[in-house]
Amino acid sequence: MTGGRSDDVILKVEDIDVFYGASKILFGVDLEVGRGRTLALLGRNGAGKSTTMKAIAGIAKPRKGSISLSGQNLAGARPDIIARAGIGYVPEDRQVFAMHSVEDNLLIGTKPGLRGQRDWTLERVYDTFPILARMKDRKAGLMSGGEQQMLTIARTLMGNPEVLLLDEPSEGLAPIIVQAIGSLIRTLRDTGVTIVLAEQNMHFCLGISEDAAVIDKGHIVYRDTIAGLRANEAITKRYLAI
Amino acid sequence: MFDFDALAACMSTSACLVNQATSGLIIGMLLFLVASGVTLIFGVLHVINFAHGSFYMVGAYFAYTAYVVTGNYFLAALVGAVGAGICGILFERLIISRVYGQNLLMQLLVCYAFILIVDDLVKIIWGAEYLAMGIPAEFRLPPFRIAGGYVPPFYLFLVAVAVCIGVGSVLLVTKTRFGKIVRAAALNAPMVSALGIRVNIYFALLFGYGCALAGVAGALAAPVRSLTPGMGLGILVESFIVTVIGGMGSIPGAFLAAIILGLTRSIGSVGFPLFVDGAMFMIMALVLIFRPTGLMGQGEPR
Amino acid sequence: MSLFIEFRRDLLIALVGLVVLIAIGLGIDHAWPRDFLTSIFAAALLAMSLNMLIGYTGLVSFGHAAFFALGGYIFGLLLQSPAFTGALGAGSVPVALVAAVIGTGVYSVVIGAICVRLTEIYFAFLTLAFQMFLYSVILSWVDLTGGDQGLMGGIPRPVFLGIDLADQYHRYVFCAVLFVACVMIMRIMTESPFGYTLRMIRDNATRAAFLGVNVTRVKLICFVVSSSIASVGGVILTLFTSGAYPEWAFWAQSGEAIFMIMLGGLNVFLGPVLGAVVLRILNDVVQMYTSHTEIVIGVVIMFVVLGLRRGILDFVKDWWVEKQQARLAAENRNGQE
Amino acid sequence: MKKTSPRSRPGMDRRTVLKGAAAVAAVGTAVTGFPAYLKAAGKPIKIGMPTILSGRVAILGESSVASAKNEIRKINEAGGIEGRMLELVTRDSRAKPDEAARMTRDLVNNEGCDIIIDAEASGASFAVNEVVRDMKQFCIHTNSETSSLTADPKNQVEWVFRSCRQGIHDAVGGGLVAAKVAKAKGLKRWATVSPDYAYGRANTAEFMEYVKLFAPETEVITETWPKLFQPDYTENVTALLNAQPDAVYSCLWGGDLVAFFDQASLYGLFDQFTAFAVNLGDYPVLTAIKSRPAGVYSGSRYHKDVPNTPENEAWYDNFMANSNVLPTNWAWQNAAAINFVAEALKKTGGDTDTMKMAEATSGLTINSPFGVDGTLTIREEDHTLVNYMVGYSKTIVDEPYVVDFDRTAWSEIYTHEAEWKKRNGYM
Repeated sequence: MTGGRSDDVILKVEDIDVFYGASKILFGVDLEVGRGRTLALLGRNGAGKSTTMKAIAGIAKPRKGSISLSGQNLAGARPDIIARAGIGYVPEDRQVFAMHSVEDNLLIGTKPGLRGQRDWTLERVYDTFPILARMKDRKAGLMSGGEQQMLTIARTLMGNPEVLLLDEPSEGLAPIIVQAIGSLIRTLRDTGVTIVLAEQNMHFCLGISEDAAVIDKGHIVYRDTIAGLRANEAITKRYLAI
Repeated sequence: MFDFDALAACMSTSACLVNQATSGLIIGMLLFLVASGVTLIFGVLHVINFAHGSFYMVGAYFAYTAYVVTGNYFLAALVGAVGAGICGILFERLIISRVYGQNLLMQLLVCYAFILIVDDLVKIIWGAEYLAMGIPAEFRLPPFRIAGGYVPPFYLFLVAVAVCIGVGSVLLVTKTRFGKIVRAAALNAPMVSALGIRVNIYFALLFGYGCALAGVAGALAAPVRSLTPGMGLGILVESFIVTVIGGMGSIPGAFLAAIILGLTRSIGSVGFPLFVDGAMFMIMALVLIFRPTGLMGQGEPR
Repeated sequence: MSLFIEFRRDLLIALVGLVVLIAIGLGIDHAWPRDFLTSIFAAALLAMSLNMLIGYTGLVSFGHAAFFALGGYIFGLLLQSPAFTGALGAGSVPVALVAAVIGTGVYSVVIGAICVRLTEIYFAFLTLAFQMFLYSVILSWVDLTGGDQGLMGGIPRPVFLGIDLADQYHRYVFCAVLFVACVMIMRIMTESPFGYTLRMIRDNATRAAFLGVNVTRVKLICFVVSSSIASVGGVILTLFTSGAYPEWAFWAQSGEAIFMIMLGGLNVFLGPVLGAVVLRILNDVVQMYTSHTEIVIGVVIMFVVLGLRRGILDFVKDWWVEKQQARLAAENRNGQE
Repeated sequence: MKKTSPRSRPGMDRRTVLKGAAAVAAVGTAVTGFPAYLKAAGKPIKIGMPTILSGRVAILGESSVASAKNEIRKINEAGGIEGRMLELVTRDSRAKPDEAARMTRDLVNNEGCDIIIDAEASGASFAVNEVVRDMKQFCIHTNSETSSLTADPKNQVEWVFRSCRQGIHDAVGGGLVAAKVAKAKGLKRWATVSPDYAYGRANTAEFMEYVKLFAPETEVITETWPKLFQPDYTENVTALLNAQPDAVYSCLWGGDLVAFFDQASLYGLFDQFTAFAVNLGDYPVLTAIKSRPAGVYSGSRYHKDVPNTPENEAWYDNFMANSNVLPTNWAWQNAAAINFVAEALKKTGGDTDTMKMAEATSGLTINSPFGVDGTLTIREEDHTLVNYMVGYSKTIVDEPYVVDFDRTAWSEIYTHEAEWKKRNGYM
């Protein structure tokens, strides 16, 4: 295992440019994620983390470059096709269906995985997220931020993804909740799902991810293991304000 | 302008009450079917389907042809509904989906164009002459007498079907996965799409369902109303009034408003016959002034 | 006075336009151009005044033809009343014209005060509702309006200041002057600070309110002015057809006006005029070949809305602006090198 | 040939166009029929017909056009007028008065029509009336039954005529028949259900006025006024049920009448009251109503047995052989108008000058299958048609749909019409 790379690359992002209107946000971004591994995509606010995640999920359309999942090119495809190809996306601002109950939110997310597997059932989700089981009939809009974050992750899991994109799951939450989410992500990682975790906070990622990439002003400036990143003060000081 | 004596005389006899109440219900239920389609489509897709009356017309004509061919009215009604639904899906996919999110003006114009085209097509296919289906044999029965009033069996059937469809629509939207997805997509389509759901298909199906409701109304009206190109216009204006009074997006609201309008018409025809239309517009104006979201509407105020 | 200086150029253009219109009308020994242009004057005033609401203020009214019809009916009814013409004699026509404009203005104050507070869709619906209300009043009040048959028996037009509106040349010139005058009023309205306020409300009403604009009042003023101008269109059509008809208050008349705006272009001042001309010619030409005019016009609308996605003049304007920008960009590059 | 109106003749149009003063005008004229101006001699006599070819009334407009075309074909096959053929140019006004006015101007100014046959319904014919008055253009109204169009002196124009039924004639005829039936069956309490617009109100008032005149013991206990083209008549049907009258009068027409009959029969209305429907007798209405009730009194429209003559039968067969629509009341009225025009043209030697045509048409009597004793006359005093078939029949379920035609004598109509005119200050 060298430089956080795996021979078995499941998700590969090559040289993508993304524009919002006339302004260019991503400049030739490259990423590789190994099967079953967890990649932390780090960077300051506005560095391009969320845009990268949106591009992978198909919500932002790359103007050039390719995104492939297990060799299948998905760049520019509709979000639902990408989702059915096995990429589960958890957006940064949670976006629960506020007028629906918790259980309805989960039902909307339900679909078989790429190989037809239905590993994640309501029971398993309620097992993993006991708090959701208690609140299953409550309107999602009435839940706290942390509970909504749990719900969005659970909702995406109901679609049995191969790769889970988590966009700043700890943002704006109380420390104790952040901890709970951290341990949840570790649990998920142990089930074998591949995770891409966009974060500002490197320390949050330390115990969770193996690999790391750093993005700044739309350019990837670092790609290796998280341990290597921790050791590289030049990078962390310059790009992560630590 | 007001004939209170006639109104009082009517209110004091059970026969008149029964007659006017059933008459109000019948008028109201057909309006409700059309309006519930308008309100459903607006609630989810945020477009006003100004062409909804065309699907009412198409449903009536399909039902007419199916009845002429098969002689089975129930089958004909089904053909009317499904035919209008399919036309609705095509209209959504090919035309209206291109102006989603655009300003009202664009939506208005494509619908205006669609109305012109469909009216002319109907004229080419079925002719400009009015057609009449006639009462199907099953319903050629003398009217029931209830408390001195008259209630034709066909109208009982019509009201029953409308109520069932209304309840079914509410259940479809609130209880089924389809309805839950569609409602979620109405508020946040990209998120629903990111969960692997083909939102476009759901939108098209919903649009088709809304049009099928208009088609059913057309098919139910076909035995008693004469079929002409352009017949959708009148019911369109009235169903908009119902939609606005009930609250855009609310099916129960449309139901309530349709009954209010139906009764206004039937009671008005006794008490203030010349002012019936005026009264409908007046109710709509009052609702818009004092409760712009309608009787049961939620959503953005004003 | 300052208005004259500020709008010197526009006034000059208007004057030249008027001279050209009159030259066409009087110089050609055939009634058709006069008839054609007179009906265009009426339709274009309806469409242009509506565009003050739609294009400039962002108020999509679906009931503008009500004011058009009201103007025509007030004008026609006054002139048909022997008491009125008897009392005013030669002054009948101008007084009836003023009364039609003011009467429509007053009515539109009432309607506008209720409607302009509402947002887009509800505004459209309520204006439609009031229009259909007026329509049903016109149909039902047979004693006054003649119901569906409209104002019957012709409309007397007493000679005033040597102008005999029963003579088609006089009538044409009179209508042309009215038309150009109204266009000039709209031009001044939309290019003055008031016009900029309207556009600010269209683009961001909240921000306009923040900057101290009384949004409701400005919208109402615009609503009333545009309704009054629409009534002049109705007066012209009344003079032309020598009658007034309930169809003018029907919603399809508003729909047609909206399409004229869309067809010609809603971001160009004279766009609706072009729309009116194109629609009329289209209608006439199609009619010569087929009775299925609706299907053809429907397809044209689809093409304009889904294909061009804007009106003809908007298209030309965008194309021109793009070309200018490309030229500027090229110049900048050259300058940098 | 002195013209008071500055309207130009076709010969001038060419110069106009050549001047190229208005590019648009050039395009318009070139498309319309430039070649027509080029053949100066022996050019056809053009008859312009604004009518209704779309919407709920289209069937009537179509039968008008079919009928006019058929008569023109017969005339042309017989050699035309002085060697010139007749040619029909139609325009669809969509029943809008202002469109009709514009179309009429267009037919004269651009198509170069010499004669206008105004085949519009009431609303638009008043608009056309104003246009032809303004343009000093010879014109025959063929479909508007509203009495005031020709009876009211303020609408009368020297060069304008009417070749169709007039409401007041039918009202006198209907009143006489209804009064007879009312006396025989003891029908005292009457109700009316008619469309809420000028024609409906005027027609109903006139009918009931004459019923009361001839049977004074009758009274109108309720009136219900559906809107024109109203889809649902339930409220009107229940209003009649609540009132429980002995008899009902209706002047609903076309698709509205069909819908009303279908909806009313759900309530068994026609088993409870005697019904009079003046507009029921037209073929397209009779064939469209599925639950055709028997025993309804229907006014005279067009029927192959009314009058029951070989000429009428022959006309019907010829019409059916040459057209794809059914003949209507509007069909015979337009056929008659074309025959009047042809006859007048023969008198003027093919000259289409407005005043000459007006002089030739005023008081003109022609042979016609639609007239009493085989003739129709356009009366000199008010330029309106007389001597056509007026009366009521009774419906039966199957063909020929109506039987027992009870014809009203014109002498009676004249007497009552004169009184009516006096009452209204028309003479």
